[in-house]
Amino acid sequence: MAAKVSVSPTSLIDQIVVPGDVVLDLSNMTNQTIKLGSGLHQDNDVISAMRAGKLSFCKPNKYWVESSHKRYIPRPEDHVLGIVVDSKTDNFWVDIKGPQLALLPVLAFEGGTQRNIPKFEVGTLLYLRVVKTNTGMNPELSCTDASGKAALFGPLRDGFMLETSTGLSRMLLSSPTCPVIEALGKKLSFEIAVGLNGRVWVNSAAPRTVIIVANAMMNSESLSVTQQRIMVEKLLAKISD
Amino acid sequence: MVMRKLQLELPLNQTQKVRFKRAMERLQFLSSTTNNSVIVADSIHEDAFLLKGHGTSEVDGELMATVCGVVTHVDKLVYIRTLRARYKPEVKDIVVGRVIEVSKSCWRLELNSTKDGILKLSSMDNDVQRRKTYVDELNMRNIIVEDDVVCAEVGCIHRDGGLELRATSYKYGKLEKGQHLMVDPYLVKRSNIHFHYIESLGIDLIIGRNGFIWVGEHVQAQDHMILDDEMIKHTSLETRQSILRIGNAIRVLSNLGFTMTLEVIMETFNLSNAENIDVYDMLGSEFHVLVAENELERRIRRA
Amino acid sequence: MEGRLANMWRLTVNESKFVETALQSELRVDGRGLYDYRKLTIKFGKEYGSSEVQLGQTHVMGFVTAQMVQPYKDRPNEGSLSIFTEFSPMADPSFEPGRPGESAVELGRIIDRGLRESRAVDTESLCILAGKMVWSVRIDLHILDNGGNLVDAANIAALAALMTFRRPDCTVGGENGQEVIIHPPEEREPLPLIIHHLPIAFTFGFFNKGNIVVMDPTYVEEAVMCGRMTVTVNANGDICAIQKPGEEGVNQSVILHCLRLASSRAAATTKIIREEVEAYNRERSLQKVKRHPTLAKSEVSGPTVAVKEEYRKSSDQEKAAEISREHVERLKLSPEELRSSKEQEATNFKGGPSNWDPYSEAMDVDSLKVSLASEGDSITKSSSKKKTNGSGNAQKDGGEISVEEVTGDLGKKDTKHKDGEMTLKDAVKPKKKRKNKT
Amino acid sequence: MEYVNPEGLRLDGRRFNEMRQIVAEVGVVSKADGSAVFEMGNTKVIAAVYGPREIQNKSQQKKNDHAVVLCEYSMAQFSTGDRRRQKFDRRSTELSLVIRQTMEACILTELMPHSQIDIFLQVLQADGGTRSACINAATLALADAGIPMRDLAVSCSAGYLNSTPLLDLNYVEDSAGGADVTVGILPKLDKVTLLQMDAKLPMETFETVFALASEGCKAIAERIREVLQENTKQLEYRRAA
Repeated sequence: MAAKVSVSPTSLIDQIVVPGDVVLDLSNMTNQTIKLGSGLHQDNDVISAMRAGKLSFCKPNKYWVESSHKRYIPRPEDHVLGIVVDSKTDNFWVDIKGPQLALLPVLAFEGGTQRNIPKFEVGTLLYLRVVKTNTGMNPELSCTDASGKAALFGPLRDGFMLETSTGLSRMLLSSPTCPVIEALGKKLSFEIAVGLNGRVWVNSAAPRTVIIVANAMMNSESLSVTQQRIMVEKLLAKISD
Repeated sequence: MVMRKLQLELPLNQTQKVRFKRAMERLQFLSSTTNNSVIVADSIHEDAFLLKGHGTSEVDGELMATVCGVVTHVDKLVYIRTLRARYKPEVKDIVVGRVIEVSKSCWRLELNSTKDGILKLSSMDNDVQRRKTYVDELNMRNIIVEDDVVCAEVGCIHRDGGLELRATSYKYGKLEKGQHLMVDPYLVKRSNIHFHYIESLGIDLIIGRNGFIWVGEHVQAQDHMILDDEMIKHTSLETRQSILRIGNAIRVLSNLGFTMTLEVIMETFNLSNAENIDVYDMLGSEFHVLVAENELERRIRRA
Repeated sequence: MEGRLANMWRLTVNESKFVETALQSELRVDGRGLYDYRKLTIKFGKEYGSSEVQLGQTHVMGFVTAQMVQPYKDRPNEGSLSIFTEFSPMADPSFEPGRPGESAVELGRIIDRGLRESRAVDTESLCILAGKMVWSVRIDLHILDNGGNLVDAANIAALAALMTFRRPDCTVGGENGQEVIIHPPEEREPLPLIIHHLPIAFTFGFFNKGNIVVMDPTYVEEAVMCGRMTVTVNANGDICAIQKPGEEGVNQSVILHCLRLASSRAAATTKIIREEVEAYNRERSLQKVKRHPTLAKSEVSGPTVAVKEEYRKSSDQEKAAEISREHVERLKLSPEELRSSKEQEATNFKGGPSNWDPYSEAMDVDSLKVSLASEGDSITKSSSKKKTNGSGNAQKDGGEISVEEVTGDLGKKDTKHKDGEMTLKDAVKPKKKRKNKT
Repeated sequence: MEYVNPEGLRLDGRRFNEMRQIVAEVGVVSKADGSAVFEMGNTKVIAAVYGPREIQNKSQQKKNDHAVVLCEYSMAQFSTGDRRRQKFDRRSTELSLVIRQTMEACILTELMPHSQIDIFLQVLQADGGTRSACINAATLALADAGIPMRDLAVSCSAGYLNSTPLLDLNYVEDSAGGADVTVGILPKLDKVTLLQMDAKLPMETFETVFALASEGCKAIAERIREVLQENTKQLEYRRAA
């Protein structure tokens, strides 16, 4: 089937695009600057989608394809959950479900000096910030925010970690708190840390709460807003009796 | 009667068997520490407040041995001195090692231990204290190469078990013109002198704490970094013979499982001369029985 | 090496600690009770003897094939049963391609011991000609997705496949009584295997030093547990096999508790499997009955519908039909004469794996697969094979016993007919055609 | 074929609960750190242990600070009647796995991080009960090598023929098609590590055979302790300078 050539850019917004669909045709655009996000690529004056997903547009001129995968493509300033794989003398090797292992310099901690290098055993879960992702190099991480404060970054103790898709973690982090968390939050007390690389950490006093929250979140990926609320009501009803 | 290597290698005839058995029983009678030897999963009846050391584990309130060995008390600490096991390095131990690999600015040595020893180039010089240059790294190979025997001291033990050696005094370094023997580390007692120079025979004897023993021609102390030709001269015949004789003495003692001290080795050496047993026959069964009986008398004399 | 490290599944300290603490209060991460099993769905393939089992996320496929071989010397009148497992890296990144790893071999042996040692499948009935020709049944298990507890899923897949497998009926006839005739499904109904009892495998996971027992561990639980045990029991309470391969020590009482638990569950699982198989058999026999009447009644409409569907399926074997047609005559051919056609045939045969057997097993399996196609054309082609152990040459020589091919009543006629137009003559007079069902 | 005659004697004259004669010897391979020969009747196995030593192939993903235990089980070509036995058939692979996991359970691997322990087992004569003899030989060799262990791993097999449970089957009884139960226990901690059984047995009979095999293990444990005590005493009194 021939690639859909669309003239007006707006027609495809919020539509599902598949790799190869032509999204924009720059030849007839008059000197407008367009910012291309992830999932779009340009060959001379035709912009086509690289990944399947929903084409999204944000005010001035930013286009990108919103898609959900199990693999994470590291981007600077993303908050991710990493697992320590190996600790060498000058940095830790951390797995962030990316194409390569990421590096966490031993000094990238608040007030980190040669003296107080923390000792992480293999398998420790860390809440990190992606600092640098230049091509050909392993991505670099840090346990401090831009200003050098720890601010919630660092190792996450106890609790349970589940692997989900990047789409679900974006949904959990969406600005109006997503219905599942909102509904659960009314009845149960728990804390979660969501990494953009599709890993979610849940912790609470009682193991039962952790299990309910974890399973609720896992099932909520494909449910609409109302279905999520109903599912949470049913779950809470089941445990209260 | 479970006999260690001996029975497998040496066909003892009847009289030798009887004499050997009698000697062993007498030895057993003499030794005081045999009765508190334990094996794996034996429970150690101790009052609770003692500190638990190596080789012991607490299983639901009861102290159990995790290795075969002898229970020893050092005032508050109870631990099990293991017998047949690989060498456990301690700092300041004098060890003899064989080079396995020459890698970037360090040598890797086999020490009959859990980890291979690493001898850095920087910890190699002794008198001239200067930074090691790239040139030094290049001519590492003409100082020490693979399969060379090196004597060194345990420098430090890293967190992940890595073992770093130091060879910073004139005594240490490459050993030449001699024989390298391997015995079980538990036969070498920890003492402050491991270097022995036997003037009468002009022989150096280095008993490494890791069970590697070096018997070689005596070397005057000078910096072995500078190689000159006159140094390589021919070792005389009788020195070489005495090196072999001492080597075989050590092998006999190791087969019988007696402790290696200079005194015992020299005694065996003199016994073999006294009985004018040919160097090769020293490994025969007759000499083994003689040494056993001799050792018995020595212990009786000393006890 | 670092690349391989990147895409390995990793267990975090938090997960292992949480699984242990949750189990203290009898809770499992996916909300199941300690002894609950995940949802079990059994599906069957189009051909007899292929099954697909889904236990929670674990997905296993089982294929049963049989061929006629010379029996082992020490058991001349018994057929043989062999199991091969395939752990493809598709199911789990930690499975290495190539030679089967330890876990693959262990899984194969657990199921093998469960079935063979406990005489679940009657091997005497597999004998055709004592000392000369017996059926050798081979079960292939392919792991498609590893959601934990592969043993139970694979065992159920093997059983389901065995129960639905049909082998062609054959009789000993011919002049010197040495000839074996294989009857195609039209002439004689293919026979099922005789299965005395169903050995069901139940896997237990041990946690915190063997005090907590869990059934049907998931992938995460398998990474955390300190010991496992697989008990194979049948419905009437006999224990067929046990495999506790070392790992954490467990009290004797716990083991006996597990045995009782397993035998209490055996009846339920056996019932599920039997129901599924009955449903499948009923549906298959219905389908067969439906096909015959349509053929007789509406000559024209029936075949065109079937033909279209038939055409699509057999179009890709056009070339194979062409070449094989002139080799095969109607009469029985003596084995030698056929060997040439066999070689020739094997070269252009593209369907079916060329040599299934990646292991150095004594019995080399021939390339062709005997399986009865459900729809129209049935291809029974069995090639007996002289069992030369360690026969080096790649080409297996093997004489055909007798090849009788009957194209299905709707099978394609030779090419000069226009594809669409099928006359009554074609339908009734079976024309010699060998077609291979890929 | 009558395996148990009316007076209760088996083919080789043993009673139903009698074991074959055991000969055990320690320190038979001079180069190995620990070695042992274990004979049960005509079944003879030699074991050699090397370790704890450097990990040979670094590619093995480093277990987090545990010693890596490797085991290689092989039957000598001359050990049984037919010579056709190739080295790596599937039975040997499975047995290597089972024996490795049994010994791994009783070695205190966490005390020797980043190191490797190699166990080599060679069956010299096979007359039934080879896997039990291998485990007993491996235990002796590990104790001889001074490797810390929780408890001695001891193993024995039992069967069920002519409706009587029989202890320590030889080859003829083993291949008689009856049931065959192999048990491996930690005698002091009274825990069952290894349990393998095949061929059909009702529950009650299995329990009796299982109990009989465990008794057999305890008897072997006594014999092994004697050997080790004797050996340790001998090393000690000879050494005592």
